[in-house]
Amino acid sequence: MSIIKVKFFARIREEMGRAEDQLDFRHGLKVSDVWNWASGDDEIPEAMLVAVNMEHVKGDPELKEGDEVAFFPPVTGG
Amino acid sequence: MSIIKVKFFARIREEMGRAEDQLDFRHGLKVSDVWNWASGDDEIPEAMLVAVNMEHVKGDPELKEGDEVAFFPPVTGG
Amino acid sequence: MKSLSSRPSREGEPAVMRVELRPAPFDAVAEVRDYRASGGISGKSGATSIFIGTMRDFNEGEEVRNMTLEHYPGMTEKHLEEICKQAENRWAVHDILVLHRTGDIEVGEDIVLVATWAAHRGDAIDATRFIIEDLKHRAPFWKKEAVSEGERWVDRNTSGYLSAD
Amino acid sequence: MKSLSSRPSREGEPAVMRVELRPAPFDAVAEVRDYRASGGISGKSGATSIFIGTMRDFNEGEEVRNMTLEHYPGMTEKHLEEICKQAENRWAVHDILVLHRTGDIEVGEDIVLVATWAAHRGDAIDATRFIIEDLKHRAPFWKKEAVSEGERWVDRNTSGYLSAD
Repeated sequence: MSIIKVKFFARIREEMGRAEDQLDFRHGLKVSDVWNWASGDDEIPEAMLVAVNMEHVKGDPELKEGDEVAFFPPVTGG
Repeated sequence: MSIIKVKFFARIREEMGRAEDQLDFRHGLKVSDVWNWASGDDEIPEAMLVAVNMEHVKGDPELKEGDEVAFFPPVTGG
Repeated sequence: MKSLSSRPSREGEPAVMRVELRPAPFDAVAEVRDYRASGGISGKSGATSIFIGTMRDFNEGEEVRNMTLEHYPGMTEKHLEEICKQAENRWAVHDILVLHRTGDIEVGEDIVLVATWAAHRGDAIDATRFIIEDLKHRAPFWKKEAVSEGERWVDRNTSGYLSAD
Repeated sequence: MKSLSSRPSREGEPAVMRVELRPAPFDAVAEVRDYRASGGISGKSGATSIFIGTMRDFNEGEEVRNMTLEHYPGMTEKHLEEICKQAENRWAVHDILVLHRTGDIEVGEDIVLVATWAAHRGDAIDATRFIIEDLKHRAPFWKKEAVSEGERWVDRNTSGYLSAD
């Protein structure tokens, strides 16, 4: 798979106007590049939570082919 | 009522061979006097719990007519 | 054996408290279910915290067949109600239910139920923990266990908080 | 949506863990009752600690009519199972049951159930508290409430431990 699958949840999903999307993978692609592609913003907002392949990530890791990246606000379960 | 009602529970009840008893009230009667009357011992064993009128007491308080005194071992409920 | 009382809780609304001694077996979970169904619990209680103590088949390394739980009629109920009042004064709980078994108890039977309801989980969880700890260490109950070589009085409760106990 | 697994607990005996997301209403107390009745709980579990979160009719000073709970299918289950494994590694629990509602929820409906079984009360109480705290702060769920002027996302969970929250 030469794509990256992107998911949005809750308030972010509404702001993005879609629950999921995908973009072509390229070598060196980082989480912040995906966010920029989705939102037009250079920086990921501080409160945003990011998961790669359903694991929380910190910072701005590089992605690999087939990764699933999710952006969502602070959680409020339970 | 010119008596003191005395109760024993659990191991103490078994050692005393009775669940309750009573003795005549006299002015100045203390918890330790009741224990001495019941057991023949001068001192109340350290681990013993004592209640007067269903309230835990510490030390060796004086009693008044009609009081109910209970002697029992450390509690093990729940 | 039953006590129902209403008084202002820390939130200024009436709180309900039920304390019962039970000489016969009871299913603690079914009791909570019935209590909820009886309508006492309103939409303001977002948090329920429950502790259930059940008779184990082992204690202090030995197989236990059954046991007898002795209590001090009058003082035991009074003491349990006092514990609940203290909890109600310290935490904003709406409702407290405490049931405690007495008499002959078989392995697997429930011994004690403590359930509290509150708006916030911290109040419910802390109140339940406070009640069960006080009950274990101060309420007048005495356990006598039947083990292979006969009967024995349980001398002290485990702290419940050491992995070794 | 269901996960059943066995692994050695700190006591060296197999522990059971069940985690489920529920798109439809459930009665948390009835679920615990059914779980106990299904025979999973043995004579070695002297302590049961349960927390139930129920939908309140008020949040942050406003009346709430109903709400929708969004989750991240796949990651949410994974996260809940991970919490339970951590609890099992830290405390000597025999059994863990976690149910969490998803979708549209009405006032009075149960949102979350955490139940743990252990030999000693400290392990059960601490494990249940750990799981509900982690679940509240880290599990991927998002609440949207319907209030009088429309809908609003809940931005953060209360700490649950301040009387003011």
